[in-house]
Amino acid sequence: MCLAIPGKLLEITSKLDETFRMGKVSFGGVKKEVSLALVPEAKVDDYVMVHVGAAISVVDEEEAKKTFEILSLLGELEDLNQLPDTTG
Amino acid sequence: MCLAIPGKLLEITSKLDETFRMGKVSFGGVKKEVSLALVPEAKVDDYVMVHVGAAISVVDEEEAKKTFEILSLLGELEDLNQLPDTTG
Amino acid sequence: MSRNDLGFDTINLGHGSGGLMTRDLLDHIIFETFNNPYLNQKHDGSIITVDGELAISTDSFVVSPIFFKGGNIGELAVNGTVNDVAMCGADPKFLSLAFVVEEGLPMEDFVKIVDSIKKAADTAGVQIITGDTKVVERGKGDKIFINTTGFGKVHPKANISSNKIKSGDKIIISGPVAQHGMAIMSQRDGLEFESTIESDTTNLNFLVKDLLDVFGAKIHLFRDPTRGGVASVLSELADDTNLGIKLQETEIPLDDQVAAACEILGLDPLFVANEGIFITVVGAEIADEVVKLMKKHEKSPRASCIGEFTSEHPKKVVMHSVIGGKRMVTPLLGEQLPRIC
Amino acid sequence: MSRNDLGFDTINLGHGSGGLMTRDLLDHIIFETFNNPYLNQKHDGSIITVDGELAISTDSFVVSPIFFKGGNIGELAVNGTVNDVAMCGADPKFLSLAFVVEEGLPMEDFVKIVDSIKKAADTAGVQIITGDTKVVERGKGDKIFINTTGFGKVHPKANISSNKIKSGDKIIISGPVAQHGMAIMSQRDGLEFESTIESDTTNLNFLVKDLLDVFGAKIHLFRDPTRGGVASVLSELADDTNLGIKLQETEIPLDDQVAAACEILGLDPLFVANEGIFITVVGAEIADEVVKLMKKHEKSPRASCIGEFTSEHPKKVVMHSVIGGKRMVTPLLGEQLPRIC
Amino acid sequence: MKYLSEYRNLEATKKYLDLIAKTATKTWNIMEICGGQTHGLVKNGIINLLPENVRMIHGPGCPVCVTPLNLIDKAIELLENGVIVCSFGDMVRVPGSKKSLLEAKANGGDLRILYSPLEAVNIAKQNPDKEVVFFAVGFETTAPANALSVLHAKKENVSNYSILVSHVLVPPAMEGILDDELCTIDAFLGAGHVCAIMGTEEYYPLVDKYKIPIVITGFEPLDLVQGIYMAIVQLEKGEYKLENQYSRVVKEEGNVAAKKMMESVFEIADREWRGIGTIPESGYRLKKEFLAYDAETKFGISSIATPENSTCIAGQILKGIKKPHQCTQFGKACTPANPLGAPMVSSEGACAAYYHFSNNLITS
Amino acid sequence: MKYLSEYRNLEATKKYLDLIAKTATKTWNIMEICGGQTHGLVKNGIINLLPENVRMIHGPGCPVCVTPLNLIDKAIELLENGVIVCSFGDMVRVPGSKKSLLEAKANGGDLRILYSPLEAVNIAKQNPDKEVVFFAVGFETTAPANALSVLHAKKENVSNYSILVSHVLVPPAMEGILDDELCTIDAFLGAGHVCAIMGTEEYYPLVDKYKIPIVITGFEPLDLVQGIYMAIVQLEKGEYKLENQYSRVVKEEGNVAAKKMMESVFEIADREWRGIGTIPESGYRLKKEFLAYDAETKFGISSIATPENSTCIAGQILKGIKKPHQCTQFGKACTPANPLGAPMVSSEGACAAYYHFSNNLITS
Ligand code: SF4
Ligand code: SF4
Ligand SMILES: [Mg+2]
Ligand SMILES: [Mg+2]
Ligand SMILES: [Mg+2]
Ligand SMILES: [Mg+2]
Ligand SMILES: [Mg+2]
Ligand SMILES: [Mg+2]
Ligand SMILES: [Mg+2]
Ligand SMILES: [Mg+2]
Ligand SMILES: [Mg+2]
Ligand SMILES: [Mg+2]
Repeated sequence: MCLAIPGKLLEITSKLDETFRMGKVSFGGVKKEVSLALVPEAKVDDYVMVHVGAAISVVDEEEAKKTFEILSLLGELEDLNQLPDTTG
Repeated sequence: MCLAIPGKLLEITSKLDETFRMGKVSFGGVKKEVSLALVPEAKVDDYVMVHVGAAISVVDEEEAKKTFEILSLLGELEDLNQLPDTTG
Repeated sequence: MSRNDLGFDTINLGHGSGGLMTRDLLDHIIFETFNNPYLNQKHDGSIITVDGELAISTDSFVVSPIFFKGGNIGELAVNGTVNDVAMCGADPKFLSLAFVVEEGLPMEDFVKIVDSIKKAADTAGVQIITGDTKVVERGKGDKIFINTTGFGKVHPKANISSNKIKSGDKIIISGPVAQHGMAIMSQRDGLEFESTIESDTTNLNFLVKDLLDVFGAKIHLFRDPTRGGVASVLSELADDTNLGIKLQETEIPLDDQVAAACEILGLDPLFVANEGIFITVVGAEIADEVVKLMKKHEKSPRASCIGEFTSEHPKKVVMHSVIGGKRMVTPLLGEQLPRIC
Repeated sequence: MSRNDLGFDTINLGHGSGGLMTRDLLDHIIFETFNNPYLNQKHDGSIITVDGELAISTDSFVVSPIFFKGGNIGELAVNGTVNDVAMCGADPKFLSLAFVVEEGLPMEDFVKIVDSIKKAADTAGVQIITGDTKVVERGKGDKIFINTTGFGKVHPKANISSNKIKSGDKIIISGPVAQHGMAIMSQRDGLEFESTIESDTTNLNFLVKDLLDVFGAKIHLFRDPTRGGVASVLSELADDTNLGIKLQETEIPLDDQVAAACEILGLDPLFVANEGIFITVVGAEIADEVVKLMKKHEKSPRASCIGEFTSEHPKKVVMHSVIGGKRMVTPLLGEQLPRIC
Repeated sequence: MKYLSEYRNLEATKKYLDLIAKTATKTWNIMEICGGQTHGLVKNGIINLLPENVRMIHGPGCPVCVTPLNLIDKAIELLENGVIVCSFGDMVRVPGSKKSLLEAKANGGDLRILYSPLEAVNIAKQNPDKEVVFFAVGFETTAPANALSVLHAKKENVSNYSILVSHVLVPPAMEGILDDELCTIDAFLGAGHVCAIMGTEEYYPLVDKYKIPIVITGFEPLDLVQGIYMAIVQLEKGEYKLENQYSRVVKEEGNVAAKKMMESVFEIADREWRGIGTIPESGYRLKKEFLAYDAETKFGISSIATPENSTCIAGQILKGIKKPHQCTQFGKACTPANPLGAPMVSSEGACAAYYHFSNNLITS
Repeated sequence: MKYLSEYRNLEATKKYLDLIAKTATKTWNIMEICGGQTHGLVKNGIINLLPENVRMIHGPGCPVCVTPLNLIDKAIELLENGVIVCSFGDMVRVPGSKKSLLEAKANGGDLRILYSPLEAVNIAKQNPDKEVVFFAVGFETTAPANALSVLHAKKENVSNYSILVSHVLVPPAMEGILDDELCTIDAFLGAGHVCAIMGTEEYYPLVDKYKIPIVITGFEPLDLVQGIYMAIVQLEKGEYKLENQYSRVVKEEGNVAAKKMMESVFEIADREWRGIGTIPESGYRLKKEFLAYDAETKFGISSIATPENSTCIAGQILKGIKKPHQCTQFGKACTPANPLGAPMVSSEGACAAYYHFSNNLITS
């Protein structure tokens, strides 16, 4: 449940200590300051899922392709090869 | 100095003790609650001079006539005998 | 759903959102009350058919308290603009109506105000033809503000302009001054007093029409001395005409209780706001007849000629006092504040 | 005394008193800025000459913040009413202008807003002909509220009415949705975000005139989806016409950043307020031409036919989604609130 | 937007819908747990693109819907006593027993609608002479951010900040639903963002105990149809496994840092679910060490009790036993403008989602 | 209204004016002490009804005018620090060194304009979490009511109430004026309402020391012309006596109860008069026992100092040495809308009274 949206981590904006990091995340150009306290592994250029002002997960690029790979495997994606959007 | 207006004391509205009396005063029909703390002698039907919410003096009816009496004495008031207004 | 049963005791932000709650409020309160073919278009605006000169006037009403002795902000908003249109020598027929409501206004109060608007509009013979309702957050408004903009055809005989005023013209006032302002003041925190003073808010358009019917272009000006009072309006006129004004203090109608309340608070009644009276400037030759007609009219039994224009002291308003002295009358400076010390 | 040197850094109650301070403010800021023969009458109202059908619309503007990305409350107040008059199929020419100012507003901000009003009015070809300025106590307003009431002659070829809408009529939108609302939202306490989103506030009257010149009565309706957004306006139309509406989600123009901001806050762009766009309903036979003309016009390069009226599901708006599904579009209920959980 | 737009692709979605239609031979009832998934299904019109025999049942995963009435009354009580109450937007329109937070605001309460609980701590810092309470609703997804706000306040010595906790947990609710004898659910779409925090671990016991397929699923149309397809493949094969459709976001171990933070602040407790009743060990409360940040303790309001509307069948809706349009009040006495029960409030609530988006109504 | 309207009688006033004209054979400069009298003279146009050789000089008796600039700055300082400042209406427009109370209010200060100091105590009771300060200006007339407010607060244990005291006394000011070598004043109209409190006693020493007639006078036109007449009769006879024109209100002993109350709260102190400077023993301050009610002590603001505008000749105006129109700033840089000095602020201030009412300007 709960709305979480993927955005690209542009920069680490403050780092009080290892826990309380903040970062600027771009959602298709719209930028918000979010807490990185829950994603210590997140680094600049990662895509993070943001929920109520906190990043809760780093998006795994490899895994992201699987939805489309399954269709390919099933022979359903012949006309969709260029699908995954990389425009950010 | 300081604006003070004569009004008729209609009733004593509260009397916490001998000092902190309040009364309702009518100024030509406009009524205000005023402190009577400074005029312990004031009684209902008296005219009091009210300044910033407190009666500061009881108007002396006899003395009030003197302004006109002087004119009479000086022979200046022949046509003014009915002057003093008693309409309240 | 009835007009008093929208499911909410108070107005909240949703009623101004432009969505379903707004529509409910409009359908069940506004449209139901004012029900007329113009408003029923329910469009972004209304269309009226006109031919000739149209007078237009706008005012926002921000009075506090919204319910006061002798009226409420709703009827004030109708009468104020009806009168401003009338002051142009016109016959007000249409009003636009725009609310800015502070969330938390009891629905009951809103309905009461809407009903007053309807009644005042009917009395003045005007129709509400288009409107708007906005809701602002608590603490960002003051219960309710109302803007009305009024329209009416200029009376065919009217020729109203301060340019027409000349030395010798008489100044007539339609009724006692300072009533509305002192009615409001009587309920003002820290200054309140008991009295029978009531706001004189009323529509003056029929009286204006009657005067124009009879006297036409010999009436040079109408002006309602609302905010700033009689003093401010006359100062402006002296300034604009480059003429002087002589006033006779004894001729200025003033209710006894209003006078007394002004004494208590140290206010000059000439600076106090009015609602239900106007000043008219007329050629000297018709002044007596104008006063006579007005005294017979229900809206102006205490009409009085209070002074005249003069070339003697251009741009100055001079009051001839009760005891025969003279003083300058200046416009109100800032807000009218009680003088106590 | 120059317009920036009235001796006060901020507006205070005296500026609304109706006295000298009010007159100073009007003379040195309002009259000096808008300087035109109507306003210069300095009377309670203005007189215009009209012949025929006149469209009238009123709106109060209460936007916060008063200066926002892409505009301010002043130009909004002009464009909003200019557009509402245009939506009636009319050519807006005159505006009344009424301020309710909260004391403490920096004089500089007031002047800035007045200047924006002037600029927006000039751009739209309208004149400010009468006005009003009230000042309310601190905490009884929100910096400044502006009411404008607009007037204009109905276009000779216009025949705008929801009665004319029939099944098959096409719905065309003049530009991308939700820009204004999201520009405001981006500055809202607790919800703010960084973006290049700007309010799209602009005057649409010349575009409307061009459309009427070419297509006349084949244009059945104009409506600007301001508060309540596209969803509310279309729901009302479905309700009023007793027809259904089919919408194509893929055809609804939407800026990428606006879309992203809506995703973050969980808002539906169809519910978000717009300012600089309108919806027009036209006969199917001219829809392509209308879109073509609009795409060439500077105000509507992203015009798009987003749907049509249908007899299939009366009173219901049905969205055909990106992935080929269908859903009902209902009007906004109360205030548009971010959905997070 | 990357990772959003490609999952809204018409062609790919259609392929999965075709696969579903080809694969599903029997009638299958699939419950999506999460209100966000419900929203995605109805907003995109997916429900009516599914074959007749594949039926989606809306689960209890809308925090707005399951937050008990008494907590709303408590928040209103605080608001009316001068406390600055901060809340997510969707909570503020929910009617309490007498009024909603939005109506209490209209009457003068200082209510702030926020995007993030962290913002509430800032408001507390800026208003040192006021008490500030964050209305901390939500499932496992939201709990870490709310925990973070408490840790933040503690770190910065913000003593006028507290939270009104109404955190609930998904697995106990799923168990409750499955334990109901009227339960007809064949498979679950697991709640993607809950699992982003909690990982997959807790779901294996459920799969095993109830022999039911669970597919952890995302929120975009393509996620949803893929998740449904994966569930149907299992069902048709007679399998019951935990699968992870949303692997780009959900890792097996979940978010270790978030869990640690959450567990340092909260402990498991019994919780009342609106429309369902109290479920043992189904939520969080603040640990003893953090009771200074517990609004109920701080303001002594834990005793406020409020009965639910008796005609509302929200409990059966939330358990998937009935559909909203089977409620006699639906669309009549109960509408989004005047909701009788919680599922009519949020657009993710099952009743409101049906009311707003369903084309069941289009032809009615 | 009884005791008002009869003293506004045209015929009687004319008689006294005739008597004055007949009686005055030389040029006499008469100072009315009180701003209320100034107001009455100009409002009724009396000044220009007097013969050429009877000249009224406006005294320092306008509390708004003599309250030093630094006290206004202090009141503004309080307002800007969240204190509820209560004041009479006429004080709020007086410009301090940077702004007026009214402008400070426009910037967010909680300023209340009251009719009575007693109301301020009620405001303090209603706002227990705020500090409430009454700006206690005025002469002997107003001091008892202000004292009463303090006694009231004490009796009712209202600890968040205090007063910013700026009380000045008339006799020391009269002495100051008479001591100035440029002084041309031949007689005084004594301030009626001050004497209603203080009685006549304090004026005998002045009469004797300076051999100057003093006629305690009221405020209505008839009072004023009678007072002037009485002064002229003395002057023409070469007498100097204390007379009481206003005997309907002023008793010889004054108001004993008021004096007692005032003396229990206040004690005599040196005071700065705006435009004049510090006059020894010319005002009141709170007694030690009441320092808890002293705003300057309570808020530590006694050190705020503010210089006056150097081009303003208010001192000479207040002493009657110059008339307002003899000031180079009058009506030019200095107007009621933009006053440079205090006498231009209140309509009772000598400069403002001239600006507003005088028909000196009518023909200019
Ligand atoms: S429709 Fe309303 S009453 Fe019925 S279950 Fe849903 S919320 Fe409850
Ligand atoms: S006119 Fe102004 S500057 Fe001159 S003395 Fe009077 S107050 Fe001072
Ligand atoms: Mg007007
Ligand atoms: Mg009435
Ligand atoms: Mg008006
Ligand atoms: Mg509108
Ligand atoms: Mg007017
Ligand atoms: Mg409009
Ligand atoms: Mg712009
Ligand atoms: Mg509009
Ligand atoms: Mg006006
Ligand atoms: Mg519109």
